[in-house]
Amino acid sequence: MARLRLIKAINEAIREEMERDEKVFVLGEDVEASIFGDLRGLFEIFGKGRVRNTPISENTLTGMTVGAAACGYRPVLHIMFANFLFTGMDGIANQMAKARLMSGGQIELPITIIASYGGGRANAAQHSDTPYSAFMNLGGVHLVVPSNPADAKGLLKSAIRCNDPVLYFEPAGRGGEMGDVPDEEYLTPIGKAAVVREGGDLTLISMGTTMRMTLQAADRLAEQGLECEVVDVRTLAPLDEDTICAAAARTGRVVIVDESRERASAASQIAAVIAERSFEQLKAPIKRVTALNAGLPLAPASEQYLLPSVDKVMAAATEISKNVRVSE
Amino acid sequence: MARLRLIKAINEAIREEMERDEKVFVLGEDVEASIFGDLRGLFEIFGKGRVRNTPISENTLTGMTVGAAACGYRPVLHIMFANFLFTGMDGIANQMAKARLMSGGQIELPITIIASYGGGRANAAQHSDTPYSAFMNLGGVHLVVPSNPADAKGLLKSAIRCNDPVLYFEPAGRGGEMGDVPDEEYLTPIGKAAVVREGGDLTLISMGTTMRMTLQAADRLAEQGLECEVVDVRTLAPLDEDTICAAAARTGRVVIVDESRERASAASQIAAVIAERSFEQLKAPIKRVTALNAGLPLAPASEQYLLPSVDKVMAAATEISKNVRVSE
Amino acid sequence: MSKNLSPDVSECLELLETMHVIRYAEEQLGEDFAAGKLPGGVHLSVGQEAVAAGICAHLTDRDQVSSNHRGHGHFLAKGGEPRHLIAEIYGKQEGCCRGMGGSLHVADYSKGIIGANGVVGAGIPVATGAALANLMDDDGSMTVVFFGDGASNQGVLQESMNFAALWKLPLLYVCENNQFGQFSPTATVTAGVISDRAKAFGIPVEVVDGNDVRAVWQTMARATDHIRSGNGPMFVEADTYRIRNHFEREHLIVQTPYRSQEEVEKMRRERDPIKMLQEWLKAEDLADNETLQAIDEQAKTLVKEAVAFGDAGTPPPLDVGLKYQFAGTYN
Amino acid sequence: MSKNLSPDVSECLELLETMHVIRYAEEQLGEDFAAGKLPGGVHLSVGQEAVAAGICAHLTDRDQVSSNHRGHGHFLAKGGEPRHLIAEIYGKQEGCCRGMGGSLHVADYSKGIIGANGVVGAGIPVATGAALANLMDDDGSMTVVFFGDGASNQGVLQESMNFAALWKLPLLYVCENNQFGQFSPTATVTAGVISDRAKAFGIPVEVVDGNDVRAVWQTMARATDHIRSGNGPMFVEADTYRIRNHFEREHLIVQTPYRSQEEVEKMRRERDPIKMLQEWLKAEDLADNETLQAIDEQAKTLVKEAVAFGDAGTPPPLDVGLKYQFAGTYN
Ligand SMILES: Cc1ncc(C[n+]2csc(CCOP(=O)(O)OP(=O)(O)O)c2C)c(N)n1
Ligand SMILES: Cc1ncc(C[n+]2csc(CCOP(=O)(O)OP(=O)(O)O)c2C)c(N)n1
Ligand SMILES: [Mg+2]
Ligand SMILES: [Mg+2]
Repeated sequence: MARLRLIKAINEAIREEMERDEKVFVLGEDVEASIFGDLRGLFEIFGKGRVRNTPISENTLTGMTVGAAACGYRPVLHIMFANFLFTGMDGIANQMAKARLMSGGQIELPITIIASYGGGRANAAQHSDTPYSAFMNLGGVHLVVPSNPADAKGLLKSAIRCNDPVLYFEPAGRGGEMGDVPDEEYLTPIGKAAVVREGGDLTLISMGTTMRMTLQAADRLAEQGLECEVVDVRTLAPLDEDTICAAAARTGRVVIVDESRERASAASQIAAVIAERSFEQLKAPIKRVTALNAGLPLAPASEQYLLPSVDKVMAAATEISKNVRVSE
Repeated sequence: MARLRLIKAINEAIREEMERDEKVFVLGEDVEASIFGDLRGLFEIFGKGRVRNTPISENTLTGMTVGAAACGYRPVLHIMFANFLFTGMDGIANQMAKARLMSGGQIELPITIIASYGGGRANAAQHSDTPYSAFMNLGGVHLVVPSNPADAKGLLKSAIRCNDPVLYFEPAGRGGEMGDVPDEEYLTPIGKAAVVREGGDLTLISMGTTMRMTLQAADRLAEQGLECEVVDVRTLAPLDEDTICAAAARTGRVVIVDESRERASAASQIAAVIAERSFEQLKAPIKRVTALNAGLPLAPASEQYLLPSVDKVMAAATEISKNVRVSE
Repeated sequence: MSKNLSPDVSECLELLETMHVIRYAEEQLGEDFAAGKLPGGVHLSVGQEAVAAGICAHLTDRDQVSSNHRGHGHFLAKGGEPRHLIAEIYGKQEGCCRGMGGSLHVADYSKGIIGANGVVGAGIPVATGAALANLMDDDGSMTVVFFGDGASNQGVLQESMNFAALWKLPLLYVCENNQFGQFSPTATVTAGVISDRAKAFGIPVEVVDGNDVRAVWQTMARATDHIRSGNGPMFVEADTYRIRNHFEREHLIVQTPYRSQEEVEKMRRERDPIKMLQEWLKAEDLADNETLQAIDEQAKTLVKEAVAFGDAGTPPPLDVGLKYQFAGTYN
Repeated sequence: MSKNLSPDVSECLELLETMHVIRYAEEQLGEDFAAGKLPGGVHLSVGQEAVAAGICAHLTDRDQVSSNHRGHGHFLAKGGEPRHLIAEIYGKQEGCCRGMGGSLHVADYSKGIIGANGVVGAGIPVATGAALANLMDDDGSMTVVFFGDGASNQGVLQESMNFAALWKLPLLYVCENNQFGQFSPTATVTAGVISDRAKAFGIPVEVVDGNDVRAVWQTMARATDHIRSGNGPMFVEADTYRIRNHFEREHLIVQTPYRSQEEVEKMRRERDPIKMLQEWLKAEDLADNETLQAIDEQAKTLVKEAVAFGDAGTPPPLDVGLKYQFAGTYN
């Protein structure tokens, strides 16, 4: 196993898939220079024809992927910041999420969109959204959210091979994080969550940027005698309800940690599924630790105040553990 | 009390607010002709200056409202079908939802966007979405969804007077529905749900287009001896958690009915809130009856298959009632 | 210039038949709508058939056409089967899109018909991507995007033209300027001359009488020549007129007329592209009444058969939405 | 033409001071960034000061300016307080936006500065709405929107120009063509001449040397005259050059240079708008070294005070995001 930075894992995934299938090509603004480093070197290897530097035109870019995919190509669109998905929203919500259905299944739409998301770095409100939740409701796009280099690579390779549109949410500012990445070829399946820690007292469920604080909280809770099972959701659409509900049922106490704003969030979705499918096993209210319902300010402490944190995860976990003890 | 069609109630709300405040103006594509009838006659009364027929340019339209509002006006943008909100998404998600926060509260943004939503009329996937759930997660816009003429009028008047952006979701194809509308001036508050039926066995929660089937289901369930409390949520953001949770707690059995697709839906949000705040009172799994996770086909029966229905509400209600009886 | 500058007689007769088929199919759909037979609505292109026919006459199945909400004519002219169109609009599983899309979304990808579109302007980015595929395929194929004067005000047009000009995409923009966007006369919502917008990008422009199918054909002969030779995009503004209502529900909605009945009648009388071609053929002694009658009958029969096919079709199974939404496969 | 065609000496000296203030403020911010002092990033407009200064010299607080990610210069030239700018970028509650927006979102609505914008092109629709407000106010006020060559490829430009031309909006488009959009040389991503795009809408165009502040001033004199007289929009393409990096983090990102260091040095040496004005004033004997020095010092002092103000500022309370998100009031 190699130790790789997350950004490098992404880079390898794209390179390998471009080598494997000549129909794969990359497009986007400044993909030559690669502002996040995830595309570094691809232009030099694959050239202008397969790494296409584009004008700043998100509406056309998202729609273009539909036309190119319907004609047999496998576009990988790098949109930079996830907020710019909104700038190109029609192509996503009204076109790629619906074109196959509306055609009665005539076409495949092997489209990957890479978007960097998340706050906590004083990028202000237009460069810090965690918008995947809004895209979960579109129905016609898959969403993956890796939290570590191995999944970052494996999920991206799956996304590129998937014959349906996949939005790939890259945790912003975490590109430098290191992790073990298998040397041999592998795919991380779309639609499968992973249990990344076992523990019988409490189930913590998270994804992407908030996995780190979730695992930190689990460590600290263990020191306090609370053993947490931790689930990395990895794919938000389709959602691996079986793994999630089984993990919830095993402990009966659930905290969901999600960097989205609270309302109609991934966390809310997961809570709703558990409240429906694992109700009998629940021993305490389902807690969600999310961003509060507002845009993110520049000022770092004010920004942090709105975001999930280890302390907030700890507080939520402690609260429902107490709660259970009292009633037992 | 007058009996008015829903479309006429909307029309009266706009007319009254335009008469009340000369800063209110209407803009949008074919607002002169008024494709849904909700704006009928306004052009004749208020003229070109205040009823502004525009080119087909949703991206600019949504962004324009921010500029006009920041300069003291109160734009009412009619976007026709709610799917076109996606076409003009940047102005909503990145601008109006954030401009006040980013300015440190310097400005008010009294913007109203009217959008007709919902399926069931063979309009195919691009004209039938129920997309309010995706907008709930934006954090910076209020969302109202009236289900009857009285609320249609009262909520729209509140929306126009509100100094924050409000998306007003008009139930598509229900314009002809009649209802009592008070003769005197009134406002329906933004952020307040309404308990529209009392009953101790089960709580049904819904909004907008699905209220009718929810009430029908309540009638039929009553015939079977199950008395339902019914809540019309009316505002999705901010969500009236107190009223919702109180209603949920009174019966301990909850079915949420929502025309959104299932994933990260309004229904999921409501379920999550109840699972957190009213957990101790719950007697059964929280059921959600929503659209399934796909676009809507043209073929009417196939379309209907994906949508909520009275039968689905009945089935969900019956299931959790059984469930409780068995375990009691 | 490798192409003939004018369609020969047999080409003219083919154009005529195409226009007839479109006309009969759409008039039928108009009747069907009035009779409450259609599940959804329809936007008919009656009066605009020459644009679809003249442009698509130069395309093969390897070329793509991206269309808009008024897309039946483009579908038929590009080789879509009338019976698949009618069955689709009837919401039957025998339709081109298995009853999933309906009028707003007719498509037959096997014939390069990559979809009508319900979002005004949205076919333009899709076409841009298809043209990029053509470019990468490097096989002389090309893409045509049809859109209206109203759609020209969507910013994606500018964005796309920039792409096409920069990358020399084999993409033809065809703006069907039918004088109205819904109920707004074009001049009230559209500044300047639409095709001038292309000039700023260095894209060659032709303005053509869109009701004169031979003129459209000729323009397209030049355009395909230009585009297939690797010279990049072209822009055609076809001046035409929508004879029927914006959509078949219009009479229920519009209270104050936005155009005069006289104007419509005059256009119907004097500028009907089918009549114009018939009269020219007769005036030039290239076809007699009998020939013209036979073509007319042939088209009528084809549409009748299509309607019978549609009528005999079956509604799709209930759960197909979930089935068609995703391919669910990996490469 | 009611305005003088050229700025007089005192106006020139004001322009000079404005440019100095922008330059000193931004150089300071560049140093601050390098020193790790800034919470977020900054895009500096060093080399482009003449555009902001020359344009905004003709505006009052009743006029609006809508800006982009490179907006410090526009903020300062339009009358925003240097100390409010610096405090904002330092993330302090004494900033113009109480530390909520930062560099990408500097705004002072009381002065008609309706916001920098982090979404490329998004200031254009906002400005269109502001210009509509100007039109409805009917008081001779106008709006200016600053955007880059890169932003010109966003479709909202075309959409907005159509609105502005149709409704005769008092709106000035100022495209600062600084030869690059991020790391892409303009010609590689932008077809044709940007300002030609306005011509298709019948919008009058001027192309100006954006480093010659007097030329910009003169152009703006004509533009305000045209616009304030109710003649509708104008489009100015200002040819300029970004001397510093795209943003201050660039050196950590870009591995293959997208422009030569010589080119940058040459521009710095020969086309610095501040030097150009200083030299002209001296050559014309309109100002001596002492005067110029005094203005320079004054600007430097102003910026120093602003920095001290920013340094002395306090971080906003933790929960202000929730507080500022909504007004929570009704009319
Ligand atoms: C994004 C979007 N906005 C608005 C509409 C509603 N709409 C449908 S057709 C139409 C007019 C289109 O005019 P034009 O492009 O000239 O085509 P025509 O109908 O004249 O063929 C409008 C506004 C839509 N379908 N999509
Ligand atoms: C919608 C959107 N897409 C991409 C970006 C990333 N981005 C920031 S600045 C920039 C280049 C803008 O170029 P230009 O308009 O010429 O302005 P300049 O930076 O040269 O002043 C890009 C692509 C963005 N902020 N917003
Ligand atoms: Mg038209
Ligand atoms: Mg630039």
